Amino acid sequence: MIWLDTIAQGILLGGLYALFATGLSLVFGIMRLVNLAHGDLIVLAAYLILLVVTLLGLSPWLAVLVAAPVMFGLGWMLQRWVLNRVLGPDILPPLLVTFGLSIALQNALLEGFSADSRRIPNPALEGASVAVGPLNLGVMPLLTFGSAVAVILVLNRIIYATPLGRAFRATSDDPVTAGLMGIDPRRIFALATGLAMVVVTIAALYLGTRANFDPAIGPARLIYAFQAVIIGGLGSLWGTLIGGVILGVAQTTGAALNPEWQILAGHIAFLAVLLIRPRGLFPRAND
Amino acid sequence: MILELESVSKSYGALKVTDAVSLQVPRGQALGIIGPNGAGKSTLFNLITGNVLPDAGRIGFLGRDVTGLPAMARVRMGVGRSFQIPQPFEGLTVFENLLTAASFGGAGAPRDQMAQDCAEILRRTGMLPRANRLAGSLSLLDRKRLELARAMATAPELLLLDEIAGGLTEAECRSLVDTIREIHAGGTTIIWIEHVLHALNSVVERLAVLDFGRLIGVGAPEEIMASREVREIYLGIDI
Amino acid sequence: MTPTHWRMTTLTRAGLVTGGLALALIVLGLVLPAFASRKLIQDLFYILTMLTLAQLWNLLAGYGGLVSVGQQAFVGIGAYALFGGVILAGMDPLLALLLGGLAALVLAVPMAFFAFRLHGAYFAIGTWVMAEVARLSIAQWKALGGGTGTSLPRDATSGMKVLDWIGALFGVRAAAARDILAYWLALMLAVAVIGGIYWLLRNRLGLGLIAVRDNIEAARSVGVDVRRMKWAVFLLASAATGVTGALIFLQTARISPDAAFALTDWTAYVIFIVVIGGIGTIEGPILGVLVFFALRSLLADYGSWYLLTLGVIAIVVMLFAPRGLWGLISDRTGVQLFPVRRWLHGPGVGEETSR
Amino acid sequence: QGRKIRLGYVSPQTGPLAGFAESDAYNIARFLATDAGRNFDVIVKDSQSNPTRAAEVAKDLIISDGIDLMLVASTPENTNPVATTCEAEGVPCISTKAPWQPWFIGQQGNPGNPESWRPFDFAFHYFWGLEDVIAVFTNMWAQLGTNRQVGGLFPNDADGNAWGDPDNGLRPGLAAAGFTLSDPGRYQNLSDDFTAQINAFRAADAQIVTGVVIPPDFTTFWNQSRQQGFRPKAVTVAKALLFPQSVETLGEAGHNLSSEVWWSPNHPFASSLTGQDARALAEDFTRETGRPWTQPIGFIHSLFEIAADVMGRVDAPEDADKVAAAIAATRLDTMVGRIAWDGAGVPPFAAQNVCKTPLVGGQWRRQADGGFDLVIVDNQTAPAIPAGGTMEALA
Amino acid sequence: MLLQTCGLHAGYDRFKALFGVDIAVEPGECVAIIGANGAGKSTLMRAISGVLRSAPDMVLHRGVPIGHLPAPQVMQRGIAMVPEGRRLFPSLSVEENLLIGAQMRRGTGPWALESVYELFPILRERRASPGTALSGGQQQMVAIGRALMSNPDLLLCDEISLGLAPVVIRDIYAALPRIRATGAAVVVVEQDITQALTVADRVYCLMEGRVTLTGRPGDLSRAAIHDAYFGGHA
Ligand SMILES: Nc1ncnc2c1ncn2[C@@H]1O[C@H](COP(=O)(O)OP(=O)(O)OP(=O)(O)O)[C@@H](O)[C@H]1O
Ligand SMILES: Nc1ncnc2c1ncn2[C@@H]1O[C@H](COP(=O)(O)OP(=O)(O)OP(=O)(O)O)[C@@H](O)[C@H]1O
Ligand SMILES: [Mg+2]
Ligand SMILES: [Mg+2]
Repeated sequence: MIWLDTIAQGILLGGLYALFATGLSLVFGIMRLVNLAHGDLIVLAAYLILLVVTLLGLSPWLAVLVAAPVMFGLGWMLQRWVLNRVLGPDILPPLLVTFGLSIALQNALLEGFSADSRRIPNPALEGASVAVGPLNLGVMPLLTFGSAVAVILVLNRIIYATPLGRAFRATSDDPVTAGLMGIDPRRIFALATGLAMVVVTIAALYLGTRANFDPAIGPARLIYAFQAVIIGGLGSLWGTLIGGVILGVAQTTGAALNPEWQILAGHIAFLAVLLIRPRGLFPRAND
Repeated sequence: MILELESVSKSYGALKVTDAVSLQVPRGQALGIIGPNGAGKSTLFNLITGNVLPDAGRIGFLGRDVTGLPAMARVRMGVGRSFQIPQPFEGLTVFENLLTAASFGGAGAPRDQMAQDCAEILRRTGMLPRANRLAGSLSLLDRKRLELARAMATAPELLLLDEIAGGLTEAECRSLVDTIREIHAGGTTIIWIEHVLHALNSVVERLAVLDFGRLIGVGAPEEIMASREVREIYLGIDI
Repeated sequence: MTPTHWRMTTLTRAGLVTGGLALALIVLGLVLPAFASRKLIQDLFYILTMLTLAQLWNLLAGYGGLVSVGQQAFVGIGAYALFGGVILAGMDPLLALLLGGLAALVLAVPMAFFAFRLHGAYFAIGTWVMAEVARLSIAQWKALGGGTGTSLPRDATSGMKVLDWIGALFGVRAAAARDILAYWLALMLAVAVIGGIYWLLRNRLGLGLIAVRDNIEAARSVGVDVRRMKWAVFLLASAATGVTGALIFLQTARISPDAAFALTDWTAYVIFIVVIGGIGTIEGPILGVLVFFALRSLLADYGSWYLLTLGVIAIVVMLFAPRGLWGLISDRTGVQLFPVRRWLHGPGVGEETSR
Repeated sequence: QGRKIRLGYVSPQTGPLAGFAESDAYNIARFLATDAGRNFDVIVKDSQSNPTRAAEVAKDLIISDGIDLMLVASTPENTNPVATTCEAEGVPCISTKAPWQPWFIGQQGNPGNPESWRPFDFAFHYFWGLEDVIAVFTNMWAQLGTNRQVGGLFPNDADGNAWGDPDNGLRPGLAAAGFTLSDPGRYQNLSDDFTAQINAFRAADAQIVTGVVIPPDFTTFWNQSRQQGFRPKAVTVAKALLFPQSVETLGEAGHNLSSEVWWSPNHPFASSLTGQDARALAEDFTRETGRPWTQPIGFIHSLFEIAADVMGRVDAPEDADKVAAAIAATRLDTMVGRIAWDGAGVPPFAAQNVCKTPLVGGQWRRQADGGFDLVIVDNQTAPAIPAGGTMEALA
Repeated sequence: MLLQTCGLHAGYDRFKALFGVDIAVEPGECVAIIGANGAGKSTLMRAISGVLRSAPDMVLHRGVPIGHLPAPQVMQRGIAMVPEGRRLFPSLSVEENLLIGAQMRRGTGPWALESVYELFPILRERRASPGTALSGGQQQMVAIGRALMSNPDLLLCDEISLGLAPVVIRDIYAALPRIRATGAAVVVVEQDITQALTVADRVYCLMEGRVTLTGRPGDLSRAAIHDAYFGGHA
């Protein structure tokens, strides 16, 4: 019973990690960009939602609708004006730029919002739960997991069934040849980052309602996101979800043995997967 | 026999690039390989050097089975090669390119001797005037010469040359032929892939023809050139 | 036979000047404590240790193509080995520095075994996660305070004989004598690491590293053992990083897993230094550490604005000078302070050169 | 003499601990404006909530600014590196706002081995200790009818290790008071899931939860508890429930959570510097900054009271030994109570360096406007501090 | 004049591959570029198609300078390329590979999915398989079809016979007249001189990054070609 609960909670936690990771997976998969600022962008989005909630008095769910387009624009500009210029076979320039962005963002948020820990208020649902058999599952964690699935469904539909998605995949395969097809890789990349930022906004909603956040909390989330992406395999969004679930379950089972091993267990699961499959569980055939 | 291939095969996906090739090269021989574009000539070289591992078959060098041996080990055993598309170390000078080859793939001479040997190779290949130029700034022709020179710097027993005469002027071609003859006269076994047949034929003692990964003929150059098959394949490129 | 009339040289005039200057600087550095303020000694300690870390990371990433984001693992393990040696085994702190290097080396073996299966971004993230695993594991080591960390007992560090000698030599108190000792060690370490890297680069290994960096396929075809090269570089850099980490925390005298395994302090800032200065050169990290330190001194009191500026500078430099500041300078002037080129001289050698 | 006395002050102005330093600027400005304050320069350095940086800036203050006395506050992550540095450098240091065990024991080479513990010559600390928090917590819980089963949340950091230590932490004290502690083990800060702890507490039938938890982790824990149907009667944790801002983020779910109280506007103390009482200080702070009062205000204020008092009693501020002796001889009534390093209530090994301040228990009560009020519900440990109500069980 | 290069220089980083190349293509014409390995043929194609940038007026399309334009804009002006080595998108199916050629096209024209399938019927059968699962010849058909989907007025074909069996090459070249019939001009890069001379209206021979010979196939002697190809004088 305790084990069942542990695993169920681990899976739900995996949904949260998958949500953190999906935007990263999109960007990493399409342009091989290691975005060290991803965690901080999630925090930025959380503040944005909080701002909308407190200023406009909207519910958090509606606030996402306001924040998402703003984040899309931010992502678009970031890619267009900054990241596109450093993309290339060498991973270092984007690494350094996004690291710079990460500390700049953290400290800008600190200046703007102080170090107080904040929370997106969501009184109606935060303590709610439903009984599933012998288990009590929180409504918010269930919604988180459901949103992760929904986001991935929608993204997969975009990627595999629309001209935009075709352009994403083609550009990811071979940006030079995509250029010969009249596709401007820089534009495609900017759109992809914008889209990733929309996902980031959704992730931020769940981050901000689940626990407190402050400007410094981003990097701790980044490593889980990367792990989920890599466990799943580059370019596979379902893989990312499974990666998140593996991480989540590893953490809750590790913690059930001893809380000291909670985070360690997640890392070790990650290393174990990589040891057996250096390219993740569901890698793309051609990489 | 310095080199023995026993039904060596290699495919890329559905494309069979090397199809059960068996070939024996006696020590000291100069062998030419011809064949149309994409026949699998360069791939055959990659198999011999170990840059590509075969799907099936066996490769023997100096009496040892080297089938699974990595490229760098074979270089040290004495397999030197030039690349069809020149692959210089662009961040190093011409001289340093040779020095790298000599110190990693060479006979392990002391440092000063190594410099002498490299300089001598540069002289013989006509690259001495460019010794201190960055390889990345060379013209195509000089890159090809550098390929030859760098391969020689590994002090090979078996030298594999991949289309090094393409695009040379007649005079340059003649001096290249002289250089290769000289290397050959020094006792080095040579396998040379070339489309410039008159140059090739003025050096090699034996000619092999590849088509669609298969070895369709091996023999004396005159014999091969006279065969109908070859004429058919080469229909178009005048000799 | 071939007459031996060609010569190979590696030194240029700039190189000779640097050599002389470096020698003078080292001597100056050694006698500096006689007249410098403690503040300066302490700043120099920081600069020298960061420079050492930067040079080592540059060796890994700039020459070996191994973009590690897990160097904090070696700093941390080296530091913890020192604390363990001193506190639990009663070792002499100076000896324990070497233990730090050894511990890092021991950690580096499994880490390399694992990480070398990964490439590019995966390698970077893999090393990061392994460093996290090291941090979390050390945080379980209760004898050294677990997640709390611990302090070096005062008698352990002030009991060193050399300190009395230094104290007497310069007429300073024990605390200042400790600073001087640490500074000398940092100076020696920095000189040894820079000298060692320079020596490596001027040797066979240097040619091999550049060959691998330029064209891995061709490197294999001239006999370069790419794998062994990477192992050598990784193990060397790890061990030296471990010693540096031990030295840093010997000086701080207080350790905790979060401090010793800090991604930002020991890897992110180091990457910043190398890349801002110019990766793949010895000069780059030197320039980079000076810029970094200047920024830190100028802005550190402005709190978050300092870090904000640092972040923005990282972005701007990458956008407008992707080869770093030293790249800008050497492109303009062609100066190389640490020449590694091997020039051929002799009859028939063309005078034409190119940068 | 003509020169001003130089005080160094290291605090986490930025980073996750910045909440503790919120009133620094206010307090320092007020201090410098007093008559005594005119004799002082205060040099403030930001540790960026980073222990390594804290040690660095401490050293910097000592070496380049030539300070006469070091002041430091706010969690062991900040106080310990600074105190260690001062001790090594032979510079007097007064520290506060960290329970004395993580401060004192946490600075020992081998915290696990009491034989090896040594007192400090220059580092002095005043705050309460775990024995006080145990007394306060158990007194509060005793007001409720419970089965006396307590679940403990202790992270693997300086505070968590000290509180969770099986020999020197909460466990023996709770046992002595008739409570049983179930401690699943140290977790890492910023964990995203507390199912293991919740299940362990449930298995032990814990009706009380205690611990020393950072705010984000407490929110996660508390939400998950409610979602998973775990409903303790009392939740009394330190750190997370310190600041009204962090309790406000819990909304409705923050009502009746309880915590230790080391300072409040109701404390019957007054400043030796300004004569203000606690309420006046808190109100002045709110007027000046527009922010609600927080517990650190009184303690930061008291640091400068003590500094002024100590330095007023030495004739040679640059003589570290004399200053250390003056600190040891302090007998002063301050904004946080009487400060005297006389060993009262402190075990012998720490008597020389630690002075204790009073501690009571409080409960957060949600107001009609959504704000929270900290009501003192137990003052048995310090009867001089008036209680404003009694402990209520969680709904 | 449909396309003209004027003293075109291009290269890679420090390495220069083209030195003042002048070629011209009239509307509807078929021009062949021949030359040895590494002569710079592919570099020329890349420079025209915008993959490599040059000075604006080094490349003129209908008299408009386009040397500075990036590939997507060049393509939208009506210049499509079949790159060397085919370069199909491995993540896309055959049909998607074709569709992506049309995604950014301007206006309409004779080419659409249907007409490409008519040109290469085998592709209709394989429409759902990933591009890389096809044989080399079929892949080449996809690459050509993909370029046609944008309805270009100039089609650049870089070594479409590379690595293909003679019978397959024949099939591919058989499509050429039908493409030209729609009015598009074609530039083919070929190493096979006979093939080049058969299909082209005019021939340029490149050596070492320079044009060494140009003319109509009928006017060129074997010896002249040989000289231009390999240099020197036989
Ligand atoms: N790494 C690879 N992956 C897939 N296919 C390859 C690879 N290398 C070569 N090929 C294919 O194998 C075939 C033979 O190539 P190879 O380079 O051996 O030919 P070649 O005879 O040297 O031709 P050329 O005269 O043009 O140099 C070609 O069709 C080529 O496309
Ligand atoms: N991406 C590149 N970077 C550097 N040099 C290159 C690059 N591509 C080609 N080159 C060089 O430019 C020169 C011309 O190459 P190009 O591909 O244009 O020749 P080509 O005539 O098409 O030859 P092939 O018949 O082999 O296709 C060659 O020396 C080649 O090595
Ligand atoms: Mg070839
Ligand atoms: Mg080509």
